[in-house]
Order: sequence, then structure tokens, then C-alpha cells
Amino acid sequence: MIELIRRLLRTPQGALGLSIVALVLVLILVGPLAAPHDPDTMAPLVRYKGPSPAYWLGTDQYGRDILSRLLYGARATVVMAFLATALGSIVGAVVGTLSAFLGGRADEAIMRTVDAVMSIPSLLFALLIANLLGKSSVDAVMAIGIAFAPGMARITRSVALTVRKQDYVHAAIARGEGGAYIVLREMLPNVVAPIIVEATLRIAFAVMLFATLSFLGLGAQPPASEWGLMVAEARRFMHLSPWMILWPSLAIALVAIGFNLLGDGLRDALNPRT
Amino acid sequence: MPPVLEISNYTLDYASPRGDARALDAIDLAIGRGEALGLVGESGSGKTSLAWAIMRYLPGNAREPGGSIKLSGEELTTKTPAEIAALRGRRIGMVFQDPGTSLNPTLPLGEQLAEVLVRHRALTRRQAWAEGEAMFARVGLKQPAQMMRRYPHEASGGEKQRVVIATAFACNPECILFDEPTTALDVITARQILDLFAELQAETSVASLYISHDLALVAQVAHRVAVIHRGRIVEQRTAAGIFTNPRNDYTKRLIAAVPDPGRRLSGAAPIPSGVPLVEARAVSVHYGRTSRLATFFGRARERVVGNRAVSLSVDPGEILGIVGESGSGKSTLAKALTGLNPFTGEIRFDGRRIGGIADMDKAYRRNVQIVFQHPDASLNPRQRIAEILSRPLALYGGQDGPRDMAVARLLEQVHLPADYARRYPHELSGGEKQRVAIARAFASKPRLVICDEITSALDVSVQASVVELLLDLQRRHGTAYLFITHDINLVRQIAHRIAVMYRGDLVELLDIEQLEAGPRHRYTRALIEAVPRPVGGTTNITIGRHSPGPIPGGFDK
Amino acid sequence: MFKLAAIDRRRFIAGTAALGALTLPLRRGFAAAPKRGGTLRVSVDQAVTKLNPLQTRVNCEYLVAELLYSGLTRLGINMMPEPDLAHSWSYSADLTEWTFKLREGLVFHDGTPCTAADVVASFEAILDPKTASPALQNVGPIAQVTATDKTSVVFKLSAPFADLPVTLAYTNAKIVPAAIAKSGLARLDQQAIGTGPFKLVSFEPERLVSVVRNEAYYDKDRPYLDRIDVLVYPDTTAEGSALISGDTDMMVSVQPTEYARLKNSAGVRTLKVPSGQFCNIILGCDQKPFDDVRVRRALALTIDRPTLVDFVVEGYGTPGNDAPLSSAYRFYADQPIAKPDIAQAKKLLAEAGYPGGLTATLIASDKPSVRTQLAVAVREMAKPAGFTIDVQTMPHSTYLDQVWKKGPFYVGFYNMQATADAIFSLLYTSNAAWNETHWNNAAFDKLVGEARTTVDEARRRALYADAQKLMHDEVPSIIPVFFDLLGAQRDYVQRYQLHPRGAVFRLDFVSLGEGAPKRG
Amino acid sequence: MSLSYLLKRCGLTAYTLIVVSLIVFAVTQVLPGDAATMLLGENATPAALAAVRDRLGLDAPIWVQYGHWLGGVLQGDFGTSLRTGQAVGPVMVEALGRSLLLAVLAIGFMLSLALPLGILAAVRRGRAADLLVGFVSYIGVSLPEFVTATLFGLLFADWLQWLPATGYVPMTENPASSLAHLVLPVLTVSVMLIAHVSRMVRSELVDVLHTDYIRAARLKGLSARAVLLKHGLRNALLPTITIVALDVGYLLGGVIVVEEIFALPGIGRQLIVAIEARDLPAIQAGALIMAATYSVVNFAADVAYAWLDKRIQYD
Repeated sequence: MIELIRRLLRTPQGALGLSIVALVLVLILVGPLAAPHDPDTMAPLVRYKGPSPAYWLGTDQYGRDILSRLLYGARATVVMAFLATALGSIVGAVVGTLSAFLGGRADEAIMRTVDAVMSIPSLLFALLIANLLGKSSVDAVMAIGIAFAPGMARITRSVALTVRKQDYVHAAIARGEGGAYIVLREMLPNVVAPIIVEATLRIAFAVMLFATLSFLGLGAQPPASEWGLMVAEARRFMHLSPWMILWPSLAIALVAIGFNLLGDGLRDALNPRT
Repeated sequence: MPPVLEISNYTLDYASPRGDARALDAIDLAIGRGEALGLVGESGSGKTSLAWAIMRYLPGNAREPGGSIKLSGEELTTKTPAEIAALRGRRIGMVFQDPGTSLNPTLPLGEQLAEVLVRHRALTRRQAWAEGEAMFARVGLKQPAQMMRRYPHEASGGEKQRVVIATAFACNPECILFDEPTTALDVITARQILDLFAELQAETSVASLYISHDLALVAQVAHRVAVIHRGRIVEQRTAAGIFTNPRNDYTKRLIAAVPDPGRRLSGAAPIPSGVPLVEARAVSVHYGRTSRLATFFGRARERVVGNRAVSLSVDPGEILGIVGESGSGKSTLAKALTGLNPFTGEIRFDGRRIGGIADMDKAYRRNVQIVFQHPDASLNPRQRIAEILSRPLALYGGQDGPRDMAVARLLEQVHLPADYARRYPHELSGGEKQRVAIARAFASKPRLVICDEITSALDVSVQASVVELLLDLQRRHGTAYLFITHDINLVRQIAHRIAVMYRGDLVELLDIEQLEAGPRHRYTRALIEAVPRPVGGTTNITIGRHSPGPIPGGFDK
Repeated sequence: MFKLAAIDRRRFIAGTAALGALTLPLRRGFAAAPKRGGTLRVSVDQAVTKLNPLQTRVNCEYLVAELLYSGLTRLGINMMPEPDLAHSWSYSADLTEWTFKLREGLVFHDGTPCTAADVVASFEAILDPKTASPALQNVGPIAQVTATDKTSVVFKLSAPFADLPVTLAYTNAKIVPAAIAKSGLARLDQQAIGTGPFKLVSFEPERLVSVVRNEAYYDKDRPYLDRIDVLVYPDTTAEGSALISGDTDMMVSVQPTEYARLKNSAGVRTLKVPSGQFCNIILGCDQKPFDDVRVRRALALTIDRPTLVDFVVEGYGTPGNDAPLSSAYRFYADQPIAKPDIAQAKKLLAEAGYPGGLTATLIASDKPSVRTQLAVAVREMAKPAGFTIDVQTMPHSTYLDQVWKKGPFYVGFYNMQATADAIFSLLYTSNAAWNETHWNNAAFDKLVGEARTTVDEARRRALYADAQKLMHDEVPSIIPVFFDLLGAQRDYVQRYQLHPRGAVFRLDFVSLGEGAPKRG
Repeated sequence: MSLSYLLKRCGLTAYTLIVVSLIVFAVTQVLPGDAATMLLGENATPAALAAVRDRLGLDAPIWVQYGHWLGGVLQGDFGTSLRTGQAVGPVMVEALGRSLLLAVLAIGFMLSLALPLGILAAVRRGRAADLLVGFVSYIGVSLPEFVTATLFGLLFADWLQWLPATGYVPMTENPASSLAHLVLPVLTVSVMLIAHVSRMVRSELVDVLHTDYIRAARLKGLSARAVLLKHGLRNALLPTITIVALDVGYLLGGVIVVEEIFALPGIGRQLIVAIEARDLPAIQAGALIMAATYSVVNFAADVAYAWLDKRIQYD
């Protein structure tokens, strides 16, 4: 772990990404404690305020403190995105490995189907599913997870296949190793790394997708302080207070950038040969 | 008259965070008109750096503390990039190691030659094209007109290298650098390219610097040979002299390492016990499955053949060499014997019949081990050496005392320090990795080890030591080897019998004595002749003399 | 037929063409004749999906229907009935039989004449449940419609009813050709064959509806405009920007959040009229916990209504006191607005058996957004009194399917109706068409029922006042705020007035003045 | 590239569409809320509901409905909208046209920026320009459209008042204003594409510039320009075709948001509206048409690639 972090810090992307993500994690953990106000308390007298000492990032249409809402919202946004990605990655990894393992016509069939599913734009897919499941964060998570699965499956499979062709796997087979050992000890460690990288990059995408769903009214619901929802609500008050829309937008962008950078950093860091 | 290429006291450093690393140290070289200078060195010796330095193609972190490189008296080191660009390809050309990668896959071969003529000799494209055809003809390409229009993937390796050479000679440069021009080619093709080189060298009287790791080869194509080691020219003398009386210790070691078929390394063949250890009976391997669609369209093409009914046997303690060009089915056979490829026919082990992968039980696996060509690929990059080595122990047992002791012993057996156990493969050198791979193979005390080109990725001296190790182990354990290689000289040094394969067929299987006596099969003969023997003077490529010309591709079996 | 009805009385309820024509210019206060010609670009914030006038459901659809079709009467800006296809009407003494006289020579857009037969067919279609026309519940207690001759239509009522001329002006009570009304109304989804002041040119639900002047319209001067383009802007900020940049000439409705910006924009005039449009929080009086009046009153007591007016509509509205009549209604009874009293609310809750407070899920459809805003605000206001309200929003369609008229606790949204009776008997009487609260209060029903058949102004006022008082005390639903209707227009647009009803637009009276852009 | 490759590829596309149709149909059929109720809304009377259900054949078993639907689709009949009673197919196709216009403009714009940027970054590898491009592209890929769209709208339409905030004017009506209305949507969807593609072009080109044949070209004394344009780009841009094709899928997703925000009546907006109103036929048609467009584009890209890239041999 320490080694990995050291490797990460070597590249600028890794260093920057790691620090941003670390910051976000801290916010998720201690955010609510650090929040200067209760995120739901309304204050009729201080609506649409810009940044001020009392309200660092200003207030929204109910006079709620935007900073506090952002801090609370970090969980609603990032954690959900993470869960969605995890779900998608796991499902995808299983399908992908299975496909690679079965090989032949089964592999063909699975992958063609995966391709087919992938020809539905992921946002549309997520929309349909979210709509089918209902309108809530959990449903959105499911939707994104399912929408991600095919892509992950494809990647896992291709990685698995390349690893499968490596001589050390041949060596293991020639040695008469059991399938379990080959998959778990020889292949998996080499398959996992690329998947982690991909997953990290997808978290960034998930944050955005999740926010987008909320924005379209299919994700988190008021009075939740999910960032995408905050942007969506703020749109109506754009002209009364641009701040309301600016901050959550920046927050989303920052997190996405963080995970994108981290992903690219990990790609280098996880390569054992460098 | 000044030498065409004159390098004097030239030094090159590469700047790195950990201070400058010296790549070339006070190099002095001179090549006269019509002269061929061979530059021999192992990987990392700096021979390629020197080539780049001459071509003025140095990375950003290159530093040149001093020295000069003169082309016909003109100082190159001080020229501007523009001047250099104008001079490359026109006055100084280069031929690269791998024609497969040094040609642009998306441009026609002719175009890649013509563009040079257009650039340097200000020809119109039509003129350039016509000229190009002439060049192609000159380098012995059949049907030059068609060849001009072909794309790299439509030409064979030899043809491609001829194109590259034609390009290098296109503007009759004063000097050409040949960077391992035959290393990527098959023995016979390589030989043809060498002949072509000699031919052109003689008639154009270009000054050529021939860079190679293969001392034997260089000694035969060059007038003079320079040996480079750790960035220094350690010895420079006539091609004849370098073998007969080397001065420098390194040179001596190098020469010692060069496989010399005249010098047997392995002991006499074991007395045939009657019962062969492993016997392959009409083993055939086919690749790929025909797609249903193809069948549907009625062209279920014949599937790619890896092996066609190969039958051979290995006696206990015997070293059976298998030689042949790439794609001749050597490795396929190895994979079949180790259950990595499904095969038809049957294998007999200790008289037991093995009809397919299913029959390869633990005992068989344990007794038949394989070592692969590339140690980087055959050692799992995410496992420590300890785990890699303890695996077979866990699988086959046979270890006395604690696991790490056994691992240490295995390492010691291949002359590696015990503390390597804690390392990861990428922390080891190529030779060390291969030793680990060998240790892994021997962990199960096998009776047959299949060595699939295990030395071809290694430097000469490393190769020698690995071979040494193998023979040592063989002596100790009486293990039999199936030694697959394309290096005829090497196999002639160690094998008791040699199987020659060609395009999936076993064309000849003969004792080493028979081979020395002169093989019967035409292909085997061509193979043997193609390889330069590492003996000063008695060269079978005489520079300037027209060689018999390319050998026809097909052989009667 | 009772012929010698006192003129003053008749004048009061019934209208005449003369009267209508006379009152019109006076009310508008424009001496100069309006300029004819020009194209008006009106923007609406929702897709115009329904063209069939009997089935239109939302304001922008009403707007289009009103351009293309006519009713027997239409609703004046003062909520009084005006003649439309009918130029005059009379009624029997017991208010159970009404006779409407059509104008001569009415023709549909396709050239066919419009006669009493068409009127009868249209109303038969409206009264047929299969048609699923909102008018069914809103046109009044009509038992039978008959044509006595080509231009006279007789309505027989199941009960005495004083408001018929008003209810017949209901947005969905439009006259369509008898042939279509009988053969199948589906045709009207695609084309428009009415007698309205404009004819349909193009119909793109998500984008644009274009109409041009109907030269065969019964009124020779109206409409003043050659053409009207109704543009759909799903995004309200965008709609505002379009008006500011001059892409459009008029917004029939403006979000409170946009009003200030538009007010401060050059060339734009903002319009504002108090209305009876409101959001209410439906409390299912037939199930726990809201079957207990104390709980209902407790919740009502937590709500700071003036603040809510700010929160929900940026102050463009008036506090409500849980009765559906605002000052915009004729029979509005002024009562003191309840002050929030958390202590009292707690007390009531405890008495009702919820000393520890209670938890409930308040459902709000996502359209219009005020529903959610109200819900979220109420959630916070009710907290201190011990109400733990979990707000759940859902798509409007799901809401209609699963919650509306079923759920015990959700946010409703209703336009102003033409009459007090209309809103009461639409939502709150036991036999109300949309009896969501299931309050089913006999006393209330009696009051409303009596008022319906009463002609005497003062008496009616008294009855309705009691009804409102009753609702204020019993709180079948919380009506915390009435919205002002907001609109905006370029200043060259003339003779446009916001109609408090919200669903009436009267664009055929609108004309373009100096500085109007020339448009194809 | 052989005929059988083409046929194989066609087969795959067909299979894709079947699977998609199944998914879409399944997903929409289980949507909560009875279509008939959706259709009638507040004024649904039992009689009316029954009538509608009967008309829509909502009581038939699911697979019958699917077969019926698919049969219709194959004849180009996507059914009629529950909301407007109009035929869905034509509406969606027309909407698709608008979306494609948007998409084509976006891709054109994107390429005109992404290629130079990517090339610049690759050539100036590790220098300021490269870092700048890299940084910008990171921001680009990290901004959701709805954020970019909103900010652009705020900036260009409301504050600077250079461009119309939203809306759509057909080319036929008024080309100038039509384009003006398309600027912001195009900008918005392009942002992420530019970021993505320029990164791709960069890495591709960086790889190519490290190949032996580029070195060979340099050592043949070709001018830097010739090396880059003739030898470098040709090989670097080939893979970009596929990447762009894949981005079309992303693009189609992106237009959903962008069209919603800019009130552009393209297929994305149609879908949102349809989804909100549970307008099943519309949802099915929209989703299917979108997916179809995507797979067709990919099909085209693959064929183009196979045709352009001399190396690949397809069976």
C-alpha cells in the first residue's frame, strides 16, 4: 500500500488525483461535523445570499447554507457513485472472466450480447432503468451499476484473455496446476490492476452520471443535498443568485477531475515493470 | 585521403536524476572508403548509442562532453538539425534491425523508397518511381514493379529488408550503418541478406559500419572488427586476427562464449536403453477453428497446421536438438508435449501411452518440464521468486526440510544468491530470470526438460553461462533435454541428436556425427551452410564475390 | 317558459349580446380602434399535446383550444359570463331549464354551418363518460340538451342551478361539429375544426402551434392579429430569456423566480393579477392520522403562511386560510390569517394521542415545481411541532396513477375556478368530482348546495362565508397560499390582460402597437 | 476485407438490434403506471379506461404484445403516442434528424479542434503546450453536460447576450437563426468530446512517433513536417476513427441532457418527455432508433477501418 502511494506520488496526475480524492474522502467522513450549519434549516431572511463570513458559499432559495449542504451532499454524491461503480465492476468482472474462461462460442455469444447492450448509450440505459426502478438514489445507483456492467465485462474479458496467453500461465498449466490456483493466484493479480484503473476512471464518470440523473429528476430527490440535484434546483434561481449553481457544479467537476487523475496515476503506478 | 567516417575521442553521457551515466567513452574509430568495419558488443555495450550518435539522433538527455565525429572531414557534432536532415539518407544511411517495424505499414514499399529520392535527389515522383524500380531490381527483388506497389504486410521479411537496404543505398551515400540487419531474420534469409550486403558493399565501395552482437558473423562480413564493452572500444583488429589472437580479456571471453560447433560441450550420447524416455508417434497439431460462416460459404479452409505427423523419441539423459526456422513447428511440438496444445497421434512416456492432454497425469507433468524463451513472460510479475519456486515443490513435494530452505537450495543450484527469493522478477536481469525459470523447471526433479529457445533472448556470454548451467544440471541429474533452438552452432555443440523441422514437418533426424559428416537432406545442408562458423580467416562469405544467389524457398522432403 | 322575468334580475345573471358588446370597450378603456394585422409569438412552458378541446388539460392547451374553438359563453375578465356562440339566453323561474340562442350564420373552419344540432352533439359527447372530458364534472347539473330549432338550445338541469352561463364557459365546453362528435373525436387529435377566431396552420406538440385569422369568424373586427405562433419552452429561464431577447412577444405565465429579472428588462412589461390558483396539502380525512381534526389543525398551526408565500412564490401571492376562495373570487369571505402556534400544535397533537409527534410521507408531484417547494418548506416548518415529514417526489404521471385522489397526504395544485360553487363542488363536497380529502361534511354540503340554488346575492355571500369558515376550522386540506398569476409581454403588445382564472387568455382581443417587429 | 466479413458484421448489427429491442421492450413494459391511466389523467373514468385498454391491446400477454410491436416496427410502424395520439415513428425520425444535425456539427467542430490540439500536445510532449492541453482536457472530461450547458447559457445567453439561450429554429425557416440556436448545444456536447478525442489522438500519436518506422523516416532525412504528416498522422488517425465512432454513443447520450436544457426538440428531448409521461410507444421507438443509429455508425466505422487499415486481414 505504502509502496503504491509512493509510486502514485511520483507522477503529477497521481499526486494531484490522490490528494483531491483524499480531500473528498475526508469531507465524506468529517463533512457533517465540519458543516457550519444544519443543511436543512431554512432562514427566510437570508435567502439567495452570496458568499459571506456567516455563509462562506452563500445561501439558497430557502436560506439554507450552501457549504453545509455541499458537505452533507458529498456522501449522497460520491459514495453513491462509488457504490454504483463497485456494483458495475463486480457484475462486469464476473461476466467478463466467465466469458473469457468459457471461451469458444459461449464467449462469442456473451460478448456479442454485451456489445448489443453497449449500443444503448449508457445515459439512456441508466435513464430507462432508473425510470423502471423508480426515483431515488438507490435506484439510480442500481441503474448506473447495471449500465456500467457491460463495459467492465468487456474490459475484464480482454485483460483476462491477454493474461491467459502469458507464458507464466502456460507454465502453470504445464506444471499441472489446478484451475482455481491458475485463476486466483496466477491470473487474478494481473487482471485486477487494469480493472482497478478502469473502475477508478469510471467513478468519475459515475459521479457525473449520478448527478445527471438527479439533474433530470431521476436520482436523489429534494430536500436531499445531492450535488446534481442542487444544480438542478439552482437552475430556477440562476438569476437571483448564480452562486447557488456555481458551487455544486464546481464540486462535481472537482471530484470527477480527482478520480480521473487518480485513475491515470494508478495506471502507471500499478504497472509492476516501471 | 581522409577516412569517410572518423570518430575521435568521442564521449557520450546520458543525464539522469541519479547523475550522468556514461554511454560512450573516448571512442576512436575510422572507416575508409569501401571498408566494412564490424562493431561487436553485447546489449548495453553502447554499440547502438554510437550508431545514434553518428546519425545525430540523440535523446534530449544526451550530453556530449567531447570528441568529434567527422564525415569525410566534415564535423557532424556541430551541424544544425536542418543540415543534419539534409545529410541523412543522402550522405549517410542506415539499415535497421527489424524490417517488419522499420517500414511504415500504411505506405507502399515503393513510396517509402521513392520519397527519399524525391527529397534528396530532387527527382519528380515519376522519375523517383522509375529509379525505385531499378533499385529494387538491383537488391534482388523479383518483380520490382509489383513490389513497389505492395504494402509491407504483403512482403516477406527478407524482401522487406531488401527494400530497407535499397533505401539506404538509394542516394549512394558515403557511409551506411547496418544495425543488426539480419538478427530478426531466419538463418537462410539472413544469409541471403549478408550476401547482398557483401555484394553492394563491394560494388558501391561505401564505407559501412556493421553493428552486431554476433562475433562470428561480423568476423566474416567485415574487414576489421572493433569490440565494444561498457562504452569503450576494447579491441580493434582485422577480422582474421580477432579469433586467432585476441588481446583483450573481454574479447577472449566473448570468443570463448561464441558457440563453436567444433567444440563439443556435452558428453557422449547415453547408450540407448532400448526404451526411450519419451516418444512422439505421428503427433500432429492444428490451430484455429473454421468459423461457421466460412463453412456456410463453402470455404472451410484447411486449418493452419502446426505439426504434421511428427514422430521422434528422446532417450533418458539424451539431449535432442530441434532446429528450424521460425514457424517450422518447433515450439508447437514442445507445447504438444507439455499439454499446452491439443494434439492428435500419441505420446509414449516410459512406455505408457498418452493419447491426449487428459492422459497427462501428475507423474507425467512432474517428469516433463518446460522452460520458455522469454523469462519476462514466463515468470509472473506479481509473484516473488520464493512463491514462483515453491509452487512446484508444493505441487510435487519431493522437498526435504522447510520450504524456504528448499527454495534457497534451488536458487543455489542455478548459482543465484538465496536472498533473491524475496525479489520480484522485474528486479532481476534477463539471465537471472532465465536461471529462475530453469530452477523452477528442475524443482520437480524432472526426467525431461524442454528448452524452448531459452537462450535466444540472451546475450552471448549470458547464453554461454546458461548453457553451461544446463549441461551441469544434466550431468548431475541425468536429465534429458529437448533443446529447441534456431542456433545451429549452439545445438551442434551440445546435442546428441538433431531433428530438423521445416514448415511443420520433421525433415531429418540424425546423429551429431552424421551431421558433421554432412547431412543428406538439402534443407539441412542449406541451413548449416547459411550459418557463419566462428573461425577467423576461413570465411565462407567472401566480400566482393558474387554469392550463388538466393536459395529457392521450397525444399523437397 | 317564464317570460316576464324582472329585467334587473335577468340582467344580473344572464348576459345579452348588446350588453356584452357595450361593456367590452368601456372595460378595456381604449378609445382608439385596435390596429389589425401582425404576428404574435406567445411562449408557453409546457408541450401542447392535446388538440381535442373536450380533452385539453393544461393551460397551454386551453390557450390553443380557445383560439380554435368557441363555447356558448365565455368568461369575462370580471368572472362574468359573456356571450360567445350564443348571443343571449333565458331561464325558467326554478332555474332548471335554460334556453340559449345561437348567432346566425355560424360556420366551422371547414365551411360547414354550425347549428344547434352541433351544440347538442358536442354536449352529448362531453356528458358521455367514455369521452373522459374534464367538462363532465364542471359544466353543471345538466340532465338533457335539446335543439328546438336551428339556433335554440335548451338545457334541462337535474337541479336548480344559477351559474349555468358561467359553467358553460368552462374551458372544455367547446362546440365541435356534430359529425365528428358522433363519428369519433380521435380526428380532433390531429386537426382542428371549430368556430374559433383562428384556424390551425401547424401543430408540433413539443415545439410550435401556429394559427391564422379565421376570416369567417362571427365577429367582424376580431381577431386583430393575422397570426399567432404558440412556442413551447420547457425551460422557464430559457422562456424568459427568449422574451427579453425579443424572440417572443408574450409569456402567458412567468415563474416567480423569473419575474424580477423580466421586470428589470428593457422593452418588457410584467403583468400580475391576484388569483384563486393555489397549492394545497391534501389531508385524507378518512384515514389515520388525519381523520382526527386535531391533527389536521395542529399541522395547520405549524405553518407560517406569509413566509411560505416568500418561500414558494417569492412573495407573489397571498396567504390562504385553508378555504379555496381567495380575494379574487366574488364570494370571498375575509378572515384573519392563522398565526403559527407551535405550542398549541404540540398540545393538539398530544391530545390526539401523538405526544411524541408523528411521522408521515408527504408526496409531491414534480410538476409544477412549486409542489415540491411547498412540501420541503412545510416539512421544515412542521418539524418543531413534532411532525417528521418525509418528502417524496414522483413524476406527475405516476402521481396521477398512484397517489392523486387516493393518497392520504400529498400536495395538490389547482387553478382558480369560475365560481365559488365550481371549486367547492369540484374538490370538497361529499359528491365532489375530485373528492380527494373525503372530508364528507354534511353541514358543508348543505351550505354549498343551498348557495347553488340561491339567486339572492347577499344570502349567497352569507352561505359561502359560513362554508369558508367551516373549512378554516375543520382543515380538510391546508391551503396556505394563493398564487398571483404572473405574465410578461413586450411593451408593444396591446389589450392583453392576465385573467385571474388562469385558464382563459382572450388573445383574440390582443393587437400589436408601434414598435412591433414585422414577422412573415 | 472480404464479403464474409461484411456479412458477419451485418449479422452482428442485426443481432444487436434484436437484443436492444428486447431490452427496450422489457424495460418499458414493466414501467409502473398503467398506460391507459397515463393517457387519461385526471379525468379517467372506468368506462374510458376500459375503452383505451382495449384499443391499445394492453390486456394481451406480454410476448404477444412484443411480437405485435416488433412486427409493426419491421414495417416501420412504431405505434401511436399515448400523449399526442400522433404516429411515433415519423415524430422520432424527424427528431433524430435534428439530433443528428447537432451531432454532425458537434463532431465536425470537435475534430477541427481535437486533432490540432492532440497533435500539438504529442509533438510538444512534456512541454508547456502538452501540459496545458492535458490539463484542459482533464477539466473537459470532468464536466457533466448539464453543468457546461448551464454555465454556457448563463455566460453567453444571459450575461453577454450573444446567443439565444435555447429553442430551435428549423434550417428551412431561417438558417442564420437556426445556426445561432445550435451554437450553444454544439459547444456543450463538444467539450467532452474534444477533451476525450484530443487525449486519444495525443496518446496514439505519441505511440506512433516512437515506432521504428518513424525513426527510420527521420533517419532517411525526411523533413520533420513530412515525417509527422505523411508517416505519423496517417497511422495515428486510423484508430481515431473507431474512437470517434464509439463517442457517437456517448454523444447520443449527451444530447439527451443538452436537448433537454436547450429545448432542442431532438430525439433526446422526445425521449425525456416520453419517459416522464410514460409514453411507452414513444420510449420504445426513441430508444430503439437511438441504439440503431449507434450500431449503424459503429458498423460504418468498423468497415471503414477495415478498409483503410491495410494490415488487418479479416476472414
